[in-house]
Amino acid sequence: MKPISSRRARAIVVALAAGSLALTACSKNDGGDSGADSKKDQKEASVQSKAVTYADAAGSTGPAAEVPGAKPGGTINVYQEAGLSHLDPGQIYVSDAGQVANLLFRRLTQFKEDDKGNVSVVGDLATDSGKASDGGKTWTFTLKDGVKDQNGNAITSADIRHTVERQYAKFIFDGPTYLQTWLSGADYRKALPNGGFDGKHLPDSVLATPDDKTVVFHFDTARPDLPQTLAMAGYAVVPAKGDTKEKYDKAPVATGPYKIVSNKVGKELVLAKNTNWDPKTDSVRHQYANGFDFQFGITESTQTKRLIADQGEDKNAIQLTGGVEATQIQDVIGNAAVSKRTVKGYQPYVMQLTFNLDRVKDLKVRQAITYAVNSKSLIAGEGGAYGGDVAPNYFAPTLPGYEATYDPYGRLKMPQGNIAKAKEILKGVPAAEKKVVFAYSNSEAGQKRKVAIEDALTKVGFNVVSKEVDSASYYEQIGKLNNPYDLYITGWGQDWPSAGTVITPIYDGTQVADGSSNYSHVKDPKVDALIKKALTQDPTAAAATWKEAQHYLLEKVLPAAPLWYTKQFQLSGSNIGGARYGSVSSLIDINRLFVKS
Amino acid sequence: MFQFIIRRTVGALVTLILIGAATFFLFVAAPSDYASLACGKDCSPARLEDIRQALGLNLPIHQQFWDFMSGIVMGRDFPTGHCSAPCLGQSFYSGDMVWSTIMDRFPTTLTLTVGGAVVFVIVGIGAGMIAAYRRGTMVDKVATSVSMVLSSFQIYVLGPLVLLIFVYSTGWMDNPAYHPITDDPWKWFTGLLLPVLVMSTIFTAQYTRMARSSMIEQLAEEHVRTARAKGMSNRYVFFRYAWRGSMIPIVTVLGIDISSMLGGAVVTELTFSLQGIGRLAVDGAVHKDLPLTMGVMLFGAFFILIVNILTDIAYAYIDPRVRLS
Amino acid sequence: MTTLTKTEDAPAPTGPESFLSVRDLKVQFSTEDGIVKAVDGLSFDVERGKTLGIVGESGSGKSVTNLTILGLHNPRTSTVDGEIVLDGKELVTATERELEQLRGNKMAMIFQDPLTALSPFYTVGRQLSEPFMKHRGASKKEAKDRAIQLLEKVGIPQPKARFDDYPHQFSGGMRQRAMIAMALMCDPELLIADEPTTALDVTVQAQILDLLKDLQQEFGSAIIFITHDLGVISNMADDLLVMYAGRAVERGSVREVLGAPKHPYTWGLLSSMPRLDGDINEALEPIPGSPPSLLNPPSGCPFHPRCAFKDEVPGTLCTDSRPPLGEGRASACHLTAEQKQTIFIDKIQPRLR
Amino acid sequence: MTSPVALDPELESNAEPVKAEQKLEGRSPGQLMWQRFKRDRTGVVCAVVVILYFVIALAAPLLTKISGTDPYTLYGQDPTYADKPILDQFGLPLGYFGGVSGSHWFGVEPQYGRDLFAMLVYGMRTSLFMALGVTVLLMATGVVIGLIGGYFGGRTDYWIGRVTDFFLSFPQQLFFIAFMPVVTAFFVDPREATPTYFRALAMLIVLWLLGWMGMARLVRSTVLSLREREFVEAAKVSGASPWRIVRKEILPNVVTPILVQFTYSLPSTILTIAFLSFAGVGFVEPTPDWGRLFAAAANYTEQDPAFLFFPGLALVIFVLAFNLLGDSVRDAFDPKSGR
Repeated sequence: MKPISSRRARAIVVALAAGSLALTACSKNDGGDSGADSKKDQKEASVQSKAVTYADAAGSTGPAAEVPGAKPGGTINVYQEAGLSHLDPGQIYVSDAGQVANLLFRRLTQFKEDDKGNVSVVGDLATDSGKASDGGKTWTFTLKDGVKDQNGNAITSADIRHTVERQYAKFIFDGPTYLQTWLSGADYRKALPNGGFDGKHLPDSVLATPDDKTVVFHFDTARPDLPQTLAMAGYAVVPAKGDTKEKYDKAPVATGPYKIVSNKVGKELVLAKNTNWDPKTDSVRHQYANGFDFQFGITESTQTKRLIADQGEDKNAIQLTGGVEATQIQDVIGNAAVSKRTVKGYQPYVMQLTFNLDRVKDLKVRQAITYAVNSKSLIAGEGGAYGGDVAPNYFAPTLPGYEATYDPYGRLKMPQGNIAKAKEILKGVPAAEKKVVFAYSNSEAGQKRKVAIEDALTKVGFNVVSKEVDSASYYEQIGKLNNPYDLYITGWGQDWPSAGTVITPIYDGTQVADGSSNYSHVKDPKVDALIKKALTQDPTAAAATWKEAQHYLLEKVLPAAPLWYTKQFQLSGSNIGGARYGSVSSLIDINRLFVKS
Repeated sequence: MFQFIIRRTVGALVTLILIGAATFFLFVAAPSDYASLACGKDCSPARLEDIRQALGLNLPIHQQFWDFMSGIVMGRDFPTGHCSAPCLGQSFYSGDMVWSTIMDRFPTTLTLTVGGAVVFVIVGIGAGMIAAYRRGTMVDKVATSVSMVLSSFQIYVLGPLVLLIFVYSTGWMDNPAYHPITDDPWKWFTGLLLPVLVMSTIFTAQYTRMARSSMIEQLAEEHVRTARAKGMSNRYVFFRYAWRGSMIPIVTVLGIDISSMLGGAVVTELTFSLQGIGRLAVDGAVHKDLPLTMGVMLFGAFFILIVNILTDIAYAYIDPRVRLS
Repeated sequence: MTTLTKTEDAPAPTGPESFLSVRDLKVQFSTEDGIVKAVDGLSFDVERGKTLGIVGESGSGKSVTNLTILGLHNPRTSTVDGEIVLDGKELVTATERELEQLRGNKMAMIFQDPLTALSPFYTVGRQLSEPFMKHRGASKKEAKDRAIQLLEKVGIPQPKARFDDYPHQFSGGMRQRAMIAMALMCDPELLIADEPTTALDVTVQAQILDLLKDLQQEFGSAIIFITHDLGVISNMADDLLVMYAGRAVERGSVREVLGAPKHPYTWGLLSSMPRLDGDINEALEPIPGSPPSLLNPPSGCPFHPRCAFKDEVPGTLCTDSRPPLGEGRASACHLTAEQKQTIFIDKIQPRLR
Repeated sequence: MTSPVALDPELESNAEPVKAEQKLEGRSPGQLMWQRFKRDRTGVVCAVVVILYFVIALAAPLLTKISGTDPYTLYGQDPTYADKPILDQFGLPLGYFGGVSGSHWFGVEPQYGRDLFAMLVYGMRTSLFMALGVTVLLMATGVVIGLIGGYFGGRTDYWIGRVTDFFLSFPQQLFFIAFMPVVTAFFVDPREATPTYFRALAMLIVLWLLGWMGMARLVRSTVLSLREREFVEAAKVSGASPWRIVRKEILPNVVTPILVQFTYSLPSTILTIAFLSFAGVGFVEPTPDWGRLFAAAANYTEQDPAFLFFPGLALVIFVLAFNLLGDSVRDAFDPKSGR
């Protein structure tokens, strides 16, 4: 008479529903060929690592060579996860703002890439890549005619002087400091505290503007890399009239092919054509699309899903600095139509396990660790073959002087680590030295790397103590001289294609200080001498010296165990034309894009 | 009633200031600050000092706190311009005024909250009421078991699934995004339809179960039987008498949920790549952006306190016996 | 005089139609522990303008009977059979819509506990006006006037002001008066009062009883008055029904039943009542034992476990068969009429003086 | 005439009803509840399922011995397993349904190739007992504060209300992220690894400190209305001390919402712990954590659904069993609600 207990009926219904949760994808994964073989990638990369040539006036005059099949019109959507922190060129150092700077700002010199990937420095505002005299200590640049900013005012040498001097003011703190330290020494701000706003200027012995068209730089020693340095976004021209100091970061004056229409930081940035930009004066940039619509806050996973689906608005979309999300790489490669719309190449970063030489004094311990480290599991964490490649030495494939086969520790042959060799080396080492404190960044990626490192080293007999470090201030913590750690993973990339921006900051003994990037605190007189010599030589000659320095460091000193080279793998919508991997920015080349239909 | 509101508002203000102080000193106690983060890799002490000086981080802590809190009431001057009355300072990372950033992101969160609340109140409580009204029948069984299954799902599983079905593989709907209602109400509605439905599905389950059990309790009350004895129809008794009594526990939980949603639904926003207040809180923490974090915290706390007061007033409105102590 | 008909066994002859007639009513509840027989074959009648008193310990099925008349029992967990005819309309088989028309209109009920019977969420005025507006289609204004008029009639001071007050602003007595006013809004022909005065002090109790009597005179409505207080029932009711374990055990006019009770249970009830003029240190004689479990009621006469005169009946008659209740003035007990009279006169009456 | 319904075996014979009745009425509320709960088959089944979960969690080491795997080895990357590849180039498991095979019953984790069965079983051990501990603490604090606030009212209720408001609007996310490094730096030597028990303790304190408010407000609103009821008045009149009234009169009536809230908050605490681990302040990577397993699998819904299926299904079943158990306990406890 009593109805069956309603709860029992309910439980059955519920159990059925839960059962249906079992997703049906039971297809067998037999690990088909991913199409990425590191041999082919390395050959491509070798193109990237040829020395940079300095072009003359011919290479610098516009207009840039037409991109085959290019059509004007349409708006390009750009997806990015984090908002841009700065738009004031003086404050730009990171790559995302750097890409936008290519569209908005011009500078004295600029990098130019041809279809075969050869990189040369050409004049942008300047007629050529600059004339060196007085043994490379003096550099002279003459400005092109007909170069105007978005409001139509001509760019003069006074604007160039203003651009350099404002870097000395207090409100510029986030940008590069190469030019300032070369001109006025380490604490350059004292030379011009108000950045030229109060009428006081740098003396002619440092920076001279004899007339409206010419600018002369004077240095205390030879600066062969100056043209490449001035090509950095940080040194883009800021016209004196439109400089609103702190407020400039929100609404800078554009000199490039595009100008800012609206800017909601962290949400949306809309660019439109800059009518005052004259293609004939620019040998690199194009102005095909009517405008760019940057949308921020879109996670990398959503970017990948949208671009794979390629629905509606996503057809005209590209990724700014985000890449294909690691877990979805197989979906992109597996689908021919989608993998056609990708660009890939090596990033300039080399990830290495840096030893704190003040604590890990025994070379044998360092060698054992270098042999034991399992690059294969580390790369798996970055998304497998498309996330990175095993690194045999300190030079990235994008760096002139890169040697693909130089592999003193047999990393290429045994990427998952040579346990036997490592154990053999460790035989005589006392137990106390086998205890190592490994610091790792407390982010999701950092935790993955910790598992791989801990697993590899414990197998060889090390007692690994892992300490998590707050991910936001990771580099500041390990940058302290007296940090309590023995090992930590660091990554360093070149600022421009010259070994000077790799060896000097990381291994120069004279620069060991709190917060300096010499994380291994290596102080080796031989290395310091080599560095000093190479800095004065011109690029092709310096290459040999840098090679000698790297070999000495890797074999004799071993301040760090090379782990892997990072790779960039980006996807764009089906309606985007002219997509090509830019080896200088190590991202999609934003200057050549157009909308197909 | 008026005296109650005054006393509670004063209490709320004091709590707000305490929350501000707690957030501020917690933030400062954290091992690193914005300067060390912004200083990046080659971070010489001089450069670190420049950044601190530029952002006023070198002032003593209590001075910084006083400047911030007084800024809320009197407004504040920054190098980039004056920041009018409800000024929550200038974000270190973006350089925008925190108040304008919050106001720019708030419509998204408001739409999600209001949209979600409308769905889970109507569907959730409605289903619960009907399940109680037709207790023991098939309707009751179906409603309860469906709510049971749904309540065990999580947004970051349901969200991607829904997106996969409706957006990516079929293209029926375009990517969820916020379009101001003033521009195009239809686009506003379809833009956020998916996130609202997913988020409210999980809440709906909770409210169905609660409404049902609370309604069943009320139906057993004596005064409900008296009402029926007066010849009132079952439906009338159900929605006039039993419904009111069952509202008190529901209002309590509704208050807590709504105020927390107004503080930003981080997981929903991340899953659907929406720019709401929740993401601001995450950005604030990740970028060590003190003014932004303070602004978002105070903004969220403000709603929690207001909603708590409203809940207590709702008690008095629903049940005349409850005198506002 | 009242013509009360038939015993529960014989089929009910259709005597002259009384206003309310209940025939062989059985109400059973299904609970985890088994079937509870709350009302086990009850029959009685009520005439217009008359008051029937129902007396019995708690758990004897008094309240359940009247809730069943109004159809307020929970249909899912309880089953009802038997017949209830109100003014010619059969109620047990009536549809919910029909019952809704009758409740509060033709028949109304006053509940026992004024504290929980009124809804705390609405003003007294509104709760009073609702039935009037529904059954009489009156407007808000008319309903308000009617309510105020009735509140005044039931003796609530400043009715116009109190109209908008909430139940918790009323005292216990006031709330009970409001309950009564609510029941009378539509001049019901049948009024069921379920222990209306139990929760009140004596002075207020008297006022309520007088009020009910006056209203009966004015509207000529039939009243069923449920109580366990014999004092109240003696001056209130015309006829009396004594219930025990879900059945009537004695029936008759008030004077007959209280004057010359014929059932041991009624004797027990009367002797356990304190006398105003009784000797202070003379102990009262409560009925031994406790009310029977309705889950499995005792066999035979349900009162036999507690009956002091069981041995006066030959053999095991009391424990085997259940004594039927005769016509009119009757009592369901196996004792012969003479035994009942002699026992009452020798043993019970002296104590009652 | 009416044969006694054969309820209990002893009542079989037509025994003296008076004695039988005595037996029926003698049961205390506790026995009544147990009697009613025993009869509710779904409730019993769910209770068994929940207990089974806790038993599996405890027997984790034993189970992994049988399956011959452990939650720490990276089978995919381990050189010693080079001959039997488990993952493809993209780090996704080979074979059917996420790499389910003889040696790996539930398949393997993408990118690392750790055995999913071992991780799930060990993960359950960490999560279940941690969540149980936290939830019991939350309930106790929430109930006590709710009772005090609700019963004594007036000034105490006002101040308790303000304290609850403060903690309700406290920036929990920020507190988690800031609290952990500060405490670790304070207690643990920078060169020593932070012991897992220390992390568990710190998390326990944090979750406890920031979790009790919901329960307190619910109990307070229930007690507010209970306080007006007559039986509390009667207890006061009979001279009972406030504590006795709270314990004996109010608490039994509040047990139902407490129980219901308990069955809801245990599963959600498991997921909060997972969130903490993601934020880097919970359990650190090698310690298996059920919630994090489930959350990490969410990224692979399309590529490797099996990775989500096993932990997800286990969590769904646990949540269902726990909720159904909550329902049964509530019905058994609450005499008025009936079926």
